[in-house]
Amino acid sequence: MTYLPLWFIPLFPLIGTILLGTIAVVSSGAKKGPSEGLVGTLAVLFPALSFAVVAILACTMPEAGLRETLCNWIDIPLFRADIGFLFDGLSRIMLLFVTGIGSLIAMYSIGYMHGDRGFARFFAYINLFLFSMIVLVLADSLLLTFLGWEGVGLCSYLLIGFWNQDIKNCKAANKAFIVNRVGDVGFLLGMLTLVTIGGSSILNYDGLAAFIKMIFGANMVSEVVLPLSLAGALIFIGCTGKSAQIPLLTWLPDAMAGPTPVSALIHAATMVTSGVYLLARLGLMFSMLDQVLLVITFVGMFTALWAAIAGLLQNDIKKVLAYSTISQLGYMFMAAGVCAFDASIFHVFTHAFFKAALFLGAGAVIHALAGEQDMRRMGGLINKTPVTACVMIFAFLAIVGFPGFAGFWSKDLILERLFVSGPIVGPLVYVVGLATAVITAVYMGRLIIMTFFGKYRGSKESEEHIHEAPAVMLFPMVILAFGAIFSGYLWADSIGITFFRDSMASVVGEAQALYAASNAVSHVNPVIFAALGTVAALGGMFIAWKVFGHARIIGVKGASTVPEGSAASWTFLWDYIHCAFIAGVNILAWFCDVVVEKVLQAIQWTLAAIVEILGDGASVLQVRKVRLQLAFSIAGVALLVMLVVFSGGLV
Amino acid sequence: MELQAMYIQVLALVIFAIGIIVAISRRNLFFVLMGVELALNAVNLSFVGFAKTLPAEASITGQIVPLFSIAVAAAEACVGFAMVIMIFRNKESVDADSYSDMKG
Amino acid sequence: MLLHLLVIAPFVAAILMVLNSRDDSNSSSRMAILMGVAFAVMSVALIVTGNQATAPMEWFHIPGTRGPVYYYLYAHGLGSWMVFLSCGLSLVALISARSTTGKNYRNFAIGIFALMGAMNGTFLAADAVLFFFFFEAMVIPAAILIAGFGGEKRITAALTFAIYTLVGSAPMMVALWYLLTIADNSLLLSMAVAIQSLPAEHQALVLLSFLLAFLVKTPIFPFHGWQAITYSEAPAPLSAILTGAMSKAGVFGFIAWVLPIFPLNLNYISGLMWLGLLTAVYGALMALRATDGKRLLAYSSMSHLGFAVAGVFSLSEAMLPAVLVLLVAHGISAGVQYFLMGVAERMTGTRDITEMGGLSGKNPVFSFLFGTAGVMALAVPGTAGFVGEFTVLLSLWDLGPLPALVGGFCLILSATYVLRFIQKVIFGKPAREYQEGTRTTALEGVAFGSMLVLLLAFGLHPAFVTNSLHLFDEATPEETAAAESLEGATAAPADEHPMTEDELRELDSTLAASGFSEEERAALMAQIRSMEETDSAAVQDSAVVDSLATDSSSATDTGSVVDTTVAAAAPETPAVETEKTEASENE
Amino acid sequence: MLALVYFIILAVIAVGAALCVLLSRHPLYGALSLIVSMVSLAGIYGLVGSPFLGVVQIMVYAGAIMMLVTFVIMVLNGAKDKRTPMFDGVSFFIIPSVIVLAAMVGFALMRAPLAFDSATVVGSVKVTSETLFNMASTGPGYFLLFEVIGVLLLSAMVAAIFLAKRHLGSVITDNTEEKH
Repeated sequence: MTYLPLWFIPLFPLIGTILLGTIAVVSSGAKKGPSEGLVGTLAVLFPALSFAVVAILACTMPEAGLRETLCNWIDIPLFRADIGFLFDGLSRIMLLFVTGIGSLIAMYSIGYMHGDRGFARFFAYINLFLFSMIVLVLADSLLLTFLGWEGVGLCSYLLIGFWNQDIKNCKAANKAFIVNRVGDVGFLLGMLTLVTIGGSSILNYDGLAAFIKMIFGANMVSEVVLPLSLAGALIFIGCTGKSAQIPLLTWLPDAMAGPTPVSALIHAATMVTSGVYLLARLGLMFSMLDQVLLVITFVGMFTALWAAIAGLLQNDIKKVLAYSTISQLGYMFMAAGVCAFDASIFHVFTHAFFKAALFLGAGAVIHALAGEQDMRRMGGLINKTPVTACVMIFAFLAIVGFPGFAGFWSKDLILERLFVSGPIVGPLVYVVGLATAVITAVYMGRLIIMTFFGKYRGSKESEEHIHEAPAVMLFPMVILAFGAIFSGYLWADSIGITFFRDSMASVVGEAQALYAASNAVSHVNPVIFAALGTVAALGGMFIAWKVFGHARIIGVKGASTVPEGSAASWTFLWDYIHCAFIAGVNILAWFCDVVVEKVLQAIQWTLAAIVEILGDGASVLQVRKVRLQLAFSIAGVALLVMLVVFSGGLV
Repeated sequence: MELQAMYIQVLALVIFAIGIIVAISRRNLFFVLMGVELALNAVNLSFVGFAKTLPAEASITGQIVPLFSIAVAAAEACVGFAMVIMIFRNKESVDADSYSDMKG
Repeated sequence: MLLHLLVIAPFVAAILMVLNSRDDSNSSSRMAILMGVAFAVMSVALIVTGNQATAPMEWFHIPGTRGPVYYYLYAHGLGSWMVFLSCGLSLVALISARSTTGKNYRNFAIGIFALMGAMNGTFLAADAVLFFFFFEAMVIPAAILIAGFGGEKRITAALTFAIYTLVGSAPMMVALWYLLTIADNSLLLSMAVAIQSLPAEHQALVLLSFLLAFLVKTPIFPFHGWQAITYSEAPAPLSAILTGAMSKAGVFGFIAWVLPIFPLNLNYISGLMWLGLLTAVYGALMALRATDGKRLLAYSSMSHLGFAVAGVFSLSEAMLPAVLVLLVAHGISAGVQYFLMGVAERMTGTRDITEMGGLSGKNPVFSFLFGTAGVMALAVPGTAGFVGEFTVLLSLWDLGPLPALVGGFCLILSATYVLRFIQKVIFGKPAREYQEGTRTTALEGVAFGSMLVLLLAFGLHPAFVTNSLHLFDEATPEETAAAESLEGATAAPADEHPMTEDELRELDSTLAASGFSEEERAALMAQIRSMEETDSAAVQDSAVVDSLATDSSSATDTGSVVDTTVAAAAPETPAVETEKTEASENE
Repeated sequence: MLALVYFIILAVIAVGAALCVLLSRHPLYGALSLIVSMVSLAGIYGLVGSPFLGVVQIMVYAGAIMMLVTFVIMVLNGAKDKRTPMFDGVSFFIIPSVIVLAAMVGFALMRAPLAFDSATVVGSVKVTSETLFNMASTGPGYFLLFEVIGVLLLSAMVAAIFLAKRHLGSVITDNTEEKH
């Protein structure tokens, strides 16, 4: 049976990028932008085509996955890498929602970006992003994944700084890229470590799996576990950068400076989950690195808790969602930390739907309020924008884990896996996870209450203009809302549906079996976890209702959406830590510039000055009196002759 | 005691030294030129003196070359004094040190 | 023929440019660009046709030396690519300078052609004296161009540049002459043989003299005093050539002259490697603080070249292709950044990036190019810079994690300063009102765009670059020379004594330095010792090479076996190239 | 023996006259002393066997050249330069160095083996003219040189006239000077 070639998938967004980019560059000089209809059609068409290809492949894919090597990439002594694609259970799921949600968000953006001067440019970036993301997910080797990895980082940079007239956006973009770069260097060095361990073939996922299996076969685990741990830790640094985990989490809240669809697509649904994807992809390797796994678990735990608390303190609607994203990513990492890769990818999957829906809803709200992002100036919007409100409430129910909604299934699955993972760490992490779930419900409840309930707190004039978003925006939202409700039923453990797990089993099953073999797992009835999760969600919602439902929300003093008072330091503690590093580098740079460089210049110019002075001194001898010169030359000759004669040279 | 070839050379050396001293240490332009003439004479003398130490055919050259050198000296004196006249007209001075227009 | 054309014809072109009218810059620019295109095409042809050499011609005889100096050109992968950089960047410079130099275009073109000829000569010379001749000759047209077309402090810049680099290479001249008095001729192999006969202190002295010249030219950390002022004061098209092609002469010298000639011990190698890394970090830190755009680019260029030098002295097997790709990538990307900076300077009338800004709104095409160039300088995967930096990091990792970590730190810093640069120049709001100068012309845009496309192409298929590297696989210039039987025994060592025990030990240590394992070394030693019995030097030479080749292939086999059987930290497959050179050094 | 006596007498006169040149204040005295010195040198030429050269020395040097010198000195009356010191700092520096140099050269000269050759040719008119003009036996070298010297003298004369005339103050030359 022949399949569609895999390279069709990234090809379409690439064509889209080139076409739209050309349109953007060509039309940039013109007074009026290019036709939005044409650009919009193109922008949605290519991701949709790509989605179609993925869908066809997903249905026809054989169990073992499809592999395709396009061509050679790097071929030098010591190192060889090919450009090749791998389509299996894991990349199928990822690609389905990347291209699917990507297409939906592109469609939404047509409405959102309406009238913007950089319309074509925006969609070129979006297509480039989709291309990179597809390459990231579809790649069959770490190196090609890294291409997509940096590619999505780059697109994130471009899109955060999309409105580049405002220097604040540029700074946020720079921050995102640089923080990501730190992670990327970790990734890079991790790859190098791997190459040192097993040659360049190990970078290929299949090669790596073969390598690990061979280690087990040859019973040499203890010999390579140390370098492998180093490699794993370094790659994990890369994951923390991309997925905004402690310590590299600071860029994501700032990244909300970009257009809202971007936040939905990149900073909630797809790009930030690539860290989780990578962990799952390298599951077999990580499953044998206990220390690294422990680190991952704890990083995920702390991030989840931290970001949830930080989310409580935000006033900017998008920042709440950003912290919520970080927190949810923490869940995914916790799951990955106990080798529950299928659960963690399942949460990625459901999260993509409800978080995208939340962001698009927030975008619709912001759109309706003409750019207002401060929740303290919202309120009562449920009457004015009912569809948006409904979408967001469904998504809210999904994220807090209300029974029956998507988040319920995936989050409970993660919590269950956490609990059963080990004797001490497991319950501890479980408790923190449950507490985080409560807090999640509280801050999400706060967001919904402040936005849609109560009375409108903005100015009177602005109230007039509040309008429901156009259909082109609502349509994707509604679809995503459906996803937020029903996507969980792909793996509803409590009612016995395990479709998702089965489809993932071919990729991560082995790793999880390996882990399970070394960590005794006691079986607990999943219904208990479901019940506890439900209690947590309901409890959180109740608290939110109690605290924020009736509280008078203090009117806004300034235009700033920054949290007030000590909340700022609490939220941005990691920013301060980063600033310390930056200050260190700056001091180093200052030292180089002001001290070392000056000293070097001083030495250089001193030498030059000495030479010049010597030259000047010599030019004193260059007298103007011809007679004196002659006298000197004769005296010189006399001296020379004396020298020769008295040294006995002539005789 | 016979006349030795060396004596002539020593005499030439002495006169040459005096000529150089005159040419350089005196500041009057005329003395400068005269010093040069003196030195030239000494060289001629040296030529002849050496020529006399050589056998027949070879010795002729040493006596021909001074002829030419005398002729060249004549030319030099001719031009040199013309220049002295010219410079003197401009500067009203025969002090060699006062001619320092070409700064170097 | 191609080689002669590439070296001689630029000078002829420079003379032809004199025929042009001084006032009509249009006609002279047309002629110059046409000739530039011809040279670029020739350089591409050079890369395509691969290794080649001209017939050596006796040029002159230096008093005191034993052999004559040859006019002898030789193209290998590395040199050909450098020639490509020099010709390509010159062409773009000729295009770009049209809008800035105005009526003086003719003189500018004359200088550029002379510079190009000298650079080509440097990269193609197979004779040390010829190399040195061109190496020095490069400075003169460059200095004249700076003095004639530079910024406000152009005279200081030109003088600093000329004096610094000429003084830097003065010791090399003396050392070269000294070497020539003991070597049979000034070709690579005989010099390598000659250096073996020197006592260790003299070797070190000669080596340091050579190193100084290249360290200054590259430039490496304590010797970079000329760089920033030169690059910032020079006209932007010239800066692009200087950084894109001329500064490569330093790294090229390390690879093509220092490494083959000198038996380096570990102290030098690691010292130079760390010096390179220090330069990389230092340049990046300086670039972080620079406010003058061209100065920023100068430091960034210094950082990249430091990285390249570190890569060279990692002496890993992957070093040569890695460094080559890095150099080509840096040549193109730094070049295009300088050109674009020149355009920015032209448009805003200042070099100070804090006074620019907002160009993305004013001139989107320029900003697109500028942003893309910046991103490519960041070594984003898919661009040539990534392939270069990744493979160089790979080489550094061979020496241990610490050098690679420092390299990684550089990558982060480079992201920081490039993003700062992009932000200050094209984003935000204009920092001040200014009279807008000439925008990017269509021809310029196409030229810059094609450079960017090249970067992408090399990034996605670096085999374009790496495949041309058969530097040591095919006949080295000396072997060619010997084949053409110059003077019978010129290339062969003067007295062919069997290897002494000391030399064997030395060879052993050099092999150890280049990453051979115990058993491999022992086997190699045994082979060489057995070959000492057969006395014929020629037989010995070929046998060594053959045995090394077979040995390395068997080592590759063991390497792959190791791959599959997971013996911890497999020994790297031995470097065939370095091995051969070292073997020939130790003959 | 007699030759030595004559030589000593002539040498003393020559050196004495040369010293007079050095020490005389007025150029005219210097010129006259120079003539004396030249004449005595001509005597030495005759003494060692080059009478023709001696005669030429008297005719050309002591006669023509020194005639020119005295003429010029007397034309430029201001040459009697009172302000210019005879010797200055430079002079006292130069005299020892020249003396030292001469001493060194003399020292070296003394060690050279020199002796008159008995078979040497007397530089008579006949010998000289044959050498100069008989191209059949000596080749064209001397003759060519002779002709060239003639041209040189002619051109020197023209140059001298031109130089001396140029500054007689003609209006035309002034104008041409301003042009440049």
